[in-house]
Amino acid sequence: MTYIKPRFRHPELPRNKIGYAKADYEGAISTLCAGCGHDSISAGIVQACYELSIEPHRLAKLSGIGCSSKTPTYFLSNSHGFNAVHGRMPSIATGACLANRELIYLGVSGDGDSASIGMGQFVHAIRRNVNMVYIVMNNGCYGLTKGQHSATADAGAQSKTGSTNPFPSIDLVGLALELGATFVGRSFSGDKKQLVPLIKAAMSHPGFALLDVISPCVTFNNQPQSTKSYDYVRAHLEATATIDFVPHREEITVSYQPGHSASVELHDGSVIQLHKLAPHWDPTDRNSAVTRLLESKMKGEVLTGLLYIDPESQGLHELEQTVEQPLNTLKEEDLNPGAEVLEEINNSFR
Amino acid sequence: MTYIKPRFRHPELPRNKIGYAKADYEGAISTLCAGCGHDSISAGIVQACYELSIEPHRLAKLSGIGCSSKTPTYFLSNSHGFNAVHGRMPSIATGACLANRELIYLGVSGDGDSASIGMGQFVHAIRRNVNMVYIVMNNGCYGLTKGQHSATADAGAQSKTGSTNPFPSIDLVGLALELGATFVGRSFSGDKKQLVPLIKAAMSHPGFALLDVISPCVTFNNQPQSTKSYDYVRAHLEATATIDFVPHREEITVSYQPGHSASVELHDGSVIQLHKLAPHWDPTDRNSAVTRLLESKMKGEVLTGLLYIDPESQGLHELEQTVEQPLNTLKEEDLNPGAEVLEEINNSFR
Amino acid sequence: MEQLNAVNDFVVRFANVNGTGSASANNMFAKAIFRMGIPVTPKNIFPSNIQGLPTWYEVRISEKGYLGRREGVDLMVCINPQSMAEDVASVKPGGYFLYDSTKKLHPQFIREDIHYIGLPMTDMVMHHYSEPRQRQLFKNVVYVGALSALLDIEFGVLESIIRDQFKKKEKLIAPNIKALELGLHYIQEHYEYPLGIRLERRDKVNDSILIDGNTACALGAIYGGATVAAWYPITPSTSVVSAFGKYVSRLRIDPESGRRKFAIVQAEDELAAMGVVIGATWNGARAFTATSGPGVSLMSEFLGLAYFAEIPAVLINVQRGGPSTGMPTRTQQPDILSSAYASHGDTKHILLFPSTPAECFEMTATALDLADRLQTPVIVMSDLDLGMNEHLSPPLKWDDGRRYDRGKVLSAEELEKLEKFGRYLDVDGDGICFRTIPGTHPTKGSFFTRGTSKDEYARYTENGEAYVRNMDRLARKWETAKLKVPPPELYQNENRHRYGMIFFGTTTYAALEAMDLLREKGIELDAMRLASFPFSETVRQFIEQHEKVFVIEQNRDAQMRSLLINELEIAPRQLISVLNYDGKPIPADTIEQQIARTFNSETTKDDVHKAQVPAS
Amino acid sequence: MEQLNAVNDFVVRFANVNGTGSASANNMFAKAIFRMGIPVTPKNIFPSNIQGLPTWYEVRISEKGYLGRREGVDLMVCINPQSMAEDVASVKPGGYFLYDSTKKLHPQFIREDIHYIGLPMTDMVMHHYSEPRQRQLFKNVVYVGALSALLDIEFGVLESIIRDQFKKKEKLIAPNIKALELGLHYIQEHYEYPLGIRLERRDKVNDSILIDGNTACALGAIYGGATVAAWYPITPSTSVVSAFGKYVSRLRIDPESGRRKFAIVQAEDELAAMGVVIGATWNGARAFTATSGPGVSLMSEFLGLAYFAEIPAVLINVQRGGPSTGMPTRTQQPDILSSAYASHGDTKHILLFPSTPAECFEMTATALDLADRLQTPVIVMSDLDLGMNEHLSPPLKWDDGRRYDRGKVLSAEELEKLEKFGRYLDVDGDGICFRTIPGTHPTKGSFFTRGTSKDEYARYTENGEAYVRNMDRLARKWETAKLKVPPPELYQNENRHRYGMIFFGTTTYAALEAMDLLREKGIELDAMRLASFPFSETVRQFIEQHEKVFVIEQNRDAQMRSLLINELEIAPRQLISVLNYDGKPIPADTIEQQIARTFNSETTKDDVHKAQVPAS
Ligand SMILES: Cc1ncc(C[n+]2csc(CCOP(=O)(O)OP(=O)(O)O)c2C)c(N)n1
Ligand SMILES: Cc1ncc(C[n+]2csc(CCOP(=O)(O)OP(=O)(O)O)c2C)c(N)n1
Ligand code: SF4
Ligand code: SF4
Ligand SMILES: [Mg+2]
Ligand SMILES: [Mg+2]
Repeated sequence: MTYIKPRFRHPELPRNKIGYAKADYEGAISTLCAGCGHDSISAGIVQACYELSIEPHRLAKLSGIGCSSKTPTYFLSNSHGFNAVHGRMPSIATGACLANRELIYLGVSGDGDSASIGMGQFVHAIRRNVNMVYIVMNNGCYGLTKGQHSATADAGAQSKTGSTNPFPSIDLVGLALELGATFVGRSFSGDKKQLVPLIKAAMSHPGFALLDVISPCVTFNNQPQSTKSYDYVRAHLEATATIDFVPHREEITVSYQPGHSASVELHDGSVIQLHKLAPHWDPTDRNSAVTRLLESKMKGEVLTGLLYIDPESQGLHELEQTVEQPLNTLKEEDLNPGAEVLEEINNSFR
Repeated sequence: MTYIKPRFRHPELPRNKIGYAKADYEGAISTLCAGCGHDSISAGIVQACYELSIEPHRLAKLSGIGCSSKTPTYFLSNSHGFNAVHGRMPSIATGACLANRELIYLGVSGDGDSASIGMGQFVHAIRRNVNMVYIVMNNGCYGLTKGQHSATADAGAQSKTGSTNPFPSIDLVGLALELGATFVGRSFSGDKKQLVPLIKAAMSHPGFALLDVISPCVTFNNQPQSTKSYDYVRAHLEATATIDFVPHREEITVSYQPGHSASVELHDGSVIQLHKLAPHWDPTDRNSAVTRLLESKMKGEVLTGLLYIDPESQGLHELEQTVEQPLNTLKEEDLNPGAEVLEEINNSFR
Repeated sequence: MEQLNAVNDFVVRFANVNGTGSASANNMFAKAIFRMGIPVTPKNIFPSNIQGLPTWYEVRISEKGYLGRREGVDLMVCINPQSMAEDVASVKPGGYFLYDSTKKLHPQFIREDIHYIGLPMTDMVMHHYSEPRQRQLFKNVVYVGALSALLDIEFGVLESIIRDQFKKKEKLIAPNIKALELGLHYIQEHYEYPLGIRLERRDKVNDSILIDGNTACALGAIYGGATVAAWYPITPSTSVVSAFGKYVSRLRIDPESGRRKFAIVQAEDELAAMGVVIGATWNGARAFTATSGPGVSLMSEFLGLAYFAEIPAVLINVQRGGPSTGMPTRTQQPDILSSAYASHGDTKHILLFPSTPAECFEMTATALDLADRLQTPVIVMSDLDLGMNEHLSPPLKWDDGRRYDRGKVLSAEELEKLEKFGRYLDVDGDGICFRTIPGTHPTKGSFFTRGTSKDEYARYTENGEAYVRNMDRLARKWETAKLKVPPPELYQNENRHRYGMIFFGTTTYAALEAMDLLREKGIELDAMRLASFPFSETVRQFIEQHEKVFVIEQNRDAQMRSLLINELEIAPRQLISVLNYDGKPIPADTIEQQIARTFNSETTKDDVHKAQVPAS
Repeated sequence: MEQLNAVNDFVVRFANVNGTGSASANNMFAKAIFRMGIPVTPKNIFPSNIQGLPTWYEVRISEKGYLGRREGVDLMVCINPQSMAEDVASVKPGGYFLYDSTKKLHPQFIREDIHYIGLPMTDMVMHHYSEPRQRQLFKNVVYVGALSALLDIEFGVLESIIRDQFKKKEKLIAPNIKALELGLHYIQEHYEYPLGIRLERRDKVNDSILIDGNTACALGAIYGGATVAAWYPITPSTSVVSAFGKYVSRLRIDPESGRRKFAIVQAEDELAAMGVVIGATWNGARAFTATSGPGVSLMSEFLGLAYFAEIPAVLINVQRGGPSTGMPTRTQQPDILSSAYASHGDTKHILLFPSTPAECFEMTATALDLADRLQTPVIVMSDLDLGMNEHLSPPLKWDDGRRYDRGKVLSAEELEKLEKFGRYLDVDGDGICFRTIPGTHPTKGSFFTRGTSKDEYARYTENGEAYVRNMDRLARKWETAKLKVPPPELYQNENRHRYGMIFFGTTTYAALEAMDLLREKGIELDAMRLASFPFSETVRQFIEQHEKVFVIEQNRDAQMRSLLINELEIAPRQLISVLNYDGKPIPADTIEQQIARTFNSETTKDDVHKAQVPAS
C-alpha cells in the first residue's frame, strides 16, 4: 500500500521529493561507543533513504545480534524492524521477502553475525538471490561480547585480551563473488561519499546486494595495524571507481570520458555511473572482478566500491515465479480451493 | 600407539609393507544402490589405505548423515568410526583431531551434508586447517531423502519428483580456494586412477585436504544432462594433470619432461608428481588455480585433479601450538597444577 | 493341520525388497479391499535406505473397523529371500505362506504348522515379459492377481483401480491386467481357493477415504491459506511439503500469468526453515514448516524467539523414533516434552494432536488460525505412522463459509484512529496484544520486533518490572489459549467408571480396540482422547473424576503423563503409564494386557503407578 | 532528620557509566572491606552494551555473613547523571547520597529525608591530572578515597590493594594513592566523618576468597584435566573460557618446547562448540564448553547425540534471563527444564547445581569425572549472578591424591584378553558399558559411534527389541547416576518441622538468610539444598517427611518444582513455589514474605500450593 500523507512542513527544513525531511529517516539515539564506525553507516543509510525519497514504512529493516545489529533502532524509526537471533537474519529476511514483494528489505549484520554463526544462512541467502540489501558492518571482531576475533579478523591479529588469531581472514566480498552474488560492493564507514550512492544502488538492485562495509570498532579493534582500523583503511583504500547513482527518471547530468567510465542501467531504469575505472575491470564481468580483487589482495590494498553487478539479475520472486500481488494480501478466495474441489480430492482417495 | 601384530598370512594374498591384505581394509557389505558412485569411492579409500600401508586403527573415519555418510561402515572395519548428526561432522573431526594429533582423520560427507546444513562447519574447518582428509561424495542431490536438489545441483536441473532448481550451483572447490584451503582437489568416482593417488596425497597433507568427488546417484540424479551423471562427467572431464603419489622414502622411478610436469614435496618427505600439466597452471599458486577453474567453468568442463596445494601448510596443531604428545594421553601430572599452586591462586583472591 | 478361518478379519504381510516397485502393487491390494467396503489399514515398515533392503507392508483387514496394528500374520506374501527366516517365523500357526516357487524352498523354511502356496513368480515374468524393469514390476502385480483368487478379491475392483491409476498412460492398462490374470489363473489352476481367510464385500467404509496424514496436513495448509512453506527434507515429514507442492502446483497457479500464489523454500537446514516461516508470518503471510525430531531440536532457538516476540508459526512435527537420529523410519510419540517446552527460558508451546488424516487436515488449518490468534508457535504433533501410512479416514471437510481468523491485526484505518499504538499492550486483558504488519501505515504502527526484553511499546528495556509484566502477560495469554484450542474427545456422556484411560494421536486406534477387548473381559473404563496442549478444564475434570487413569503413549519416558502432572497439578500416583516404544505402532493387546494386569493385581497397588512394561 | 546507623551491615550502590573504568575502583572498595575481615558481596548490574549506559555496582556488607542481595540502598555513590533520578529514589530514608558537586545538584534530585555529600570529583581530577583518560580513571579512585573517610575503610588496606594490583606497573602506584588521598582529604576537610553507617575490622572471613564463579569453573576445568575447551562467546558465560585461557597460558605450557598442553577453539557457533567437545571426548581427551540459554537451545541436537551415543561432554550453562535473547545481562535460573530434557526423543541429562565459587570449582572437576564415568553429558548449572559476580567463598581445594575417574575405558592389554568386545554390552549390570578410544588396538575394540539405533555390538539395527534393550539399559544407567551425583545438603541432622524448603544454586544465599528471618518471626522450617539431578533418595525422603515443601527458584514457570514432581512422582500440592524472576538476584525478604504469607493464611490451604507471587 502506498499511503503518502501530506505532512506538516517546517519551511526551513529541506525536503525530498515526497516531502520528508531527513529527520523523518532518523531513529533513536545510538547507544554505541562514541566514534564507532557503525554509527556512520547508520547515517549513510539515513542519507540514502532520504535522497531516494523512500517512504520509511515501505522499508523493513532486519538484523541479527551484535553492536552492528543494534543499529536498526538508530535509523528509520517509521520502518518496522526485526532484531532476530544471532546469525539468523538472512532466513527471516527470506521469509519476509517472500511474504511481501513490494517492500524494500534492508538487512544489517556484523562480521560475527554473518561470517561465523551466520555463515550458512549468509551463503544461502546469496544463492537464492533474496531481494534485499545486506550490509555487513565489518570490524573484524565481536564488539558486543568484548572484542574476540571474528572470522574476518586478520591472521596474526592481537585482540585486546591478548590472544593472537592464527587463522586466515574470510573475505566476504570474495566469497560472495564465488557464490554467484549479483551485486557485490565494499565500502568504508568513513567514506560517506562512496557509501551513500552504493547503498542507493543496492536498494534498486533486484536481488541480493551485498555491501561489506569496513566499520572500525574503536573500543576493541582500532589498532593501526588492524586492516579494519581507521588508520589502515585510510592508508590502503583503493576504489574500483567513483560511483554515482541516478535514480529512475532523473536526468543524467554529468558525462564522462569514454574508457574511463561506465554506466550500468538497472531494471527499474535507474543508472549507476562509474568513473575513473580501475584498469582491466568491467563492473558487469564477474571474472574481472575476481581477478581485480586477487590483485588488490596481493598488494595489501582494501579494494572498495562497486565490484560486480549483474544487470540481468533475477531476484527470488522471479526465480520462484510468485504472483505480482504480495502473498500477504491474498485472501480466502485466492487461496482456498473450496469445498467442491475438496470433494474431488476426497474422491481421488477412494 | 603403534601396535603392529604379526598377522596370519594367507600365502596367496598380496600384502602391503606392514603385512596387511586389501581385505583388512574393507568394511561391511554396502547397502547402497547398485551402481552408486559412493561405493567406488569407498573402494578407492580401501585401495589408497592399502597402498599407503596405513594401520587401520591409526585412522579414524567420520561422517555426517546421508547415503554418502553411511559409507564409513563399508570400509576400514578396524578403524573407529563416527557417524555424527547431519552436517556437523567437521566440528566432531576438529575436536577429535585436537585430542589426538597422531591419528589420520578421514571425513566423508555428501553435498547436502556439506553444502547445505553443514556449510558453516565446512567453511570453518577449512579456515582452521584441521588436519584431515575431507571427501565430499558429490551427487548434486539428497540421495537418502529421495532425490531433492542439493546446493550443488545445477541451475535448471529437474529432480525426479519434477521440481526445477532455479538456483546456482555451489562449487565446493572454488569455495575452498576462496577460503584459503591448503589442499584442494576434485575427482570422479569413476576414475580410480586419479582418485587413489589423490586420496593418498591428501592423507599425507598436514592440514585440511578437500576432495570434491563427483559421485553419481544412479537412482535420483543420473540423467545425462546432469553435470553429476556418469555420462556428463565422462564427456566433460578435464584434468589439471595426471597425478602420482610417491610416499616418503620410496624411490622416485619415473621422470618427466620439464615444463610438462611438476613435483611437490610434502613435509613428511613424500612427493606428489604431476605430469601433462594444464597450461598456465602452477599447483602451488592459488591464483593460478582460481583462474584455471574460472576458465574451465566458462567452457562447461569438469576440472579434476589436484588443483592447489600449499606445501607450507600448517595444520591446526601447528596453529594452536599444541604439544607433540597427544592431548588425550596427558596424565594428571601433566595437567593438574596441584594443591600448592591452587593455594597461590587462592591467595591472589584474598 | 489347523487352518485359520476368518472373513474380513486377518492380517496380510508382504515381505519385499525396497526400490523394487512393490509399493504400488501393495497399495492396489489395500485399496481393493477398501473398495469392497471393508475397513483396512496398511502399514509400511521400511528401512532407512533407498534400495535393496527388506521392507514390509502389513495390511490389517477388520470388518469391525479396528484400525490399529495387530501382532501376528495370517498370510505372508514373501518376495524377499533375505528376510525369509524371520518371515516364516512370524506366521501364526495355521496361517499361510505365499512364496516364489521358481526355486524350491529350502527345508529350513518349512514349518509343519503353516500352509505353503508356491507361485513361480520369477518364472512367470521371465516367460511373459522381456525387459528387466518390467519383469521386476509385474512380478508384484502377479502376486496381487494370485491373492485375488486366494482371498476372493473382486477382480473387477482390481481392474478399476488399474484403470484409474493409468488414466493418463492407457497403454499400461492391458499389460497390468494381464499380470493380474497370470497370478489369478495360476492359483485357479493349481490350488483350492479361496483360503480359510477371505474377503466378502461389505458396506462398512461409508464415505471414508484412504489417505496418509502427511497429504492431509498438506491439504490443510492449503485450505488454511498458507502461502509460504519452508522446510528441510527429513523422514518422515518430507511428504508433507512434497504433497503441498503437488497440490499447490495444481490449485494455486494464477491462470493468467501462470505465476504462483505460493512459495516453497527448501531451506539449507531446519534453523533456516523456521526462520523463513517466522519472517513470512511477521510480514503478514501464513506460513508453515514440517520436520521431525532432529529438526525440532535445531529449531528450538527460533521457537523461543517466536514465543517471546509473539510471532505466529506453524510447525508440523511428524515424530519418529528418537533420541538423536534414532530410528528414522520407525514410529513413536517421543517429542512431547521437547516440543511443549522447546527452547531455553520460560517457554511453552501450543500442541495439537491429530489422530486421523481428517484431523491432520482440520488441525493444520486450525493451527494456522490459532497461530495468528495467539501470535505464537503452534505445533501439530503427527507421527510416522499417521503421516506416512494410509489410513481409513472420514473425508476431509471444508465449510465454504469458514473465514480465516487472522487475529488481532490493525489495519491502516484502525491505526489512523489510534492515539498511540503499543505492540505489547494488553488492551483486552486476554494477554493477546494487537500487532501490525510492516508497510501498513506511513507514520503509525511501526515497531521493533526482538527477542530481548521490552516494554509495552516494544522498546528495549532491562527494567525488571517491565520484564515481569510482560512475562505475566504471556502467562495470561497461555490461559486464554486453553479456551481456544480444540477440546478433548470424551467417549461417554458421563463418567461412570472408577478407572479412565487417556490417549492421543495414533495411539487412539489401538486404545479404542483395547477398550473393547477389556470390555469382553469385564473391565470397563471411561476414555478421553487429548486433542491439544495446554489442557483445558475438561481434561482436569476427567482425571479428577477417576481414581486412576491410564495414560497410553508411545515413548519410554511417559512424556504425556509428565505433561499432565506438570500442567494440571495432578498427583502422579493417579496416572498409570501404558507404554510402547519399540518403534512399531502400539497394538491393542499390549494396551489390553498392561491394563488388565494392573486390574488383576488385586485393586491397583501403589507400585503399579508407573508400570513401564515395554511391549513386544 | 533520621540518619541510618549501622556497623558492618549496610548496602552501598555505585551508579556509573559503563566503559569508564569504574569497575576496578569499585572492586577495590569491596576488596578492602573483605580484607578488613568483613563479609561482603558485590554485584554488578550492567547493560547489554559496551559504553555509555548506566551500570551499577551494589555492595552488601554483612557482618552476619548474609551474602544474598538485599533491597534498599544505604549509601548511593552517584557518578552517572543519566540515572540520577532513579538513583536518588532508591536510597532508604535516612540514607546517604554521595555525588559529584562540581555542578550544583538540580533541585529535582533533592529529597528531604536523605543526606547529601558533595564531592567535586570532576573539578578535583581536572585540577590534578592532565590526560583525559587519567582524569576519567582517577575520578573513580577519588571517590573510593572519600569513602575511606566516610565509612572508616582502613587506608592501609586500600594502599595494599593498590600495591598488589600494580605490582608490575610500579609507576602507577603513587598516582593511585594520591587519588585516594585527594578523596580522603576532601572529606576530612569538609565533612564530619565517618557516617552513621561504617565499618569496623573483624575476623569473619577466615580463609575465604573473593572470586567469581566463572573463574572458579575455569580452574575446576584445569584441575579436572580438561585439555580441549570449545566455546562461542556469549554473556554471561564468556569469562569461563577467558579465565581458562588465562590460567592455562600460565600453568599448562610445556617449559621445554613452549607448546601448549591444551587447545581452545573459539568455534563458529554453539553447535560447533559442542561438536568439538564431543569429538574430543570421543577421542579420549577431557573437554568442555560454556554457554548460556541460546547456546543450550542450539546445542540440543548434539546433546541428544551425546546422550544416545554415550559420549562424555561437560557443558557449563551460565544461565541468564530468558526466553530467547531475553535479558542477557540479568540473572535467572530459567534453563532447568530445557537443560534436563534437552533434545528430542527420550533424553535426560545430568545437572549439577553449584551455589558458591568453591562449588563451581569442585563441580566442574566432578563433572569431568561424571561425564567419563557415566558416558553422557553433564551440565553445570551456574548463572550470571554466580558466574560474573565476585562472591565470598571457601577457598578452592584440591587433594593431590585425587585421581581422575576416566570410567570404563579398555586399554590395549585389556582388549587383547577380551574374547569379543561389545561397546553397548552391559557387562556390569549398571547400565554403563565399556568403551574404547580410537587407536588403542590394531584389531580389537574398533566400533562405530552413531546417533541411530544399534545393538550391543554397535551395529546399526532397526530391530525393535534391540532398540528397547538399549533404551532400557540407558534407563538403568540413569538409576546408577542417582548414586554417583553429588548429594543434596541438609541443614539439620534430622527433620523436625512440618514444613521444609528446597533451594539450589544462587538462591541459597537468600534462602539461608530468609530462614533466619523466618525464625525471628517464629517460623521454623527444615531445609535442603539440591546439588544435582537426577535426584537421589535423600531428596525424595526429605519431601516425603514434610507436609509441604517450599521450592525457591528464580524463574516464572517453577521449573525445578516441575522436575521434582516429574522425576520423584511427588504430589504437586506438596510443593509450594517461591519465585522471583525479575532478573535481579532473589532477595531474602521476598522469600521470607512469600513463605510467611503462606504460613499466616491459617495453615496452608490448597489454593496456595502454586503461589507464584513475583517479587519486586
Ligand atoms: C546464539 C548466540 N550466541 C552468542 C551470542 C552472543 N553474541 C552477541 S553479539 C555477538 C557477536 C557480535 O559480533 P558482530 O556480529 O561482529 O557484531 P559487532 O558487535 O562486532 O558489531 C555474540 C557472539 C548470542 N547473542 N546468541
Ligand atoms: C537435522 C537433520 N535434518 C535432516 C535430516 C535428513 N537427511 C538425512 S540425509 C539428508 C541429505 C543427504 O544428502 P547428501 O549429504 O548429499 O548425501 P547423499 O545421500 O546424497 O549421499 C537429509 C536431509 C537429518 N538426518 N537430520
Ligand atoms: S564495542 Fe566496538 S562495535 Fe561495539 S559500539 Fe563500541 S566501537 Fe562499536
Ligand atoms: S539413492 Fe543415490 S546416493 Fe543413495 S545409495 Fe542410491 S544411488 Fe547412491
Ligand atoms: Mg563485528
Ligand atoms: Mg548428495
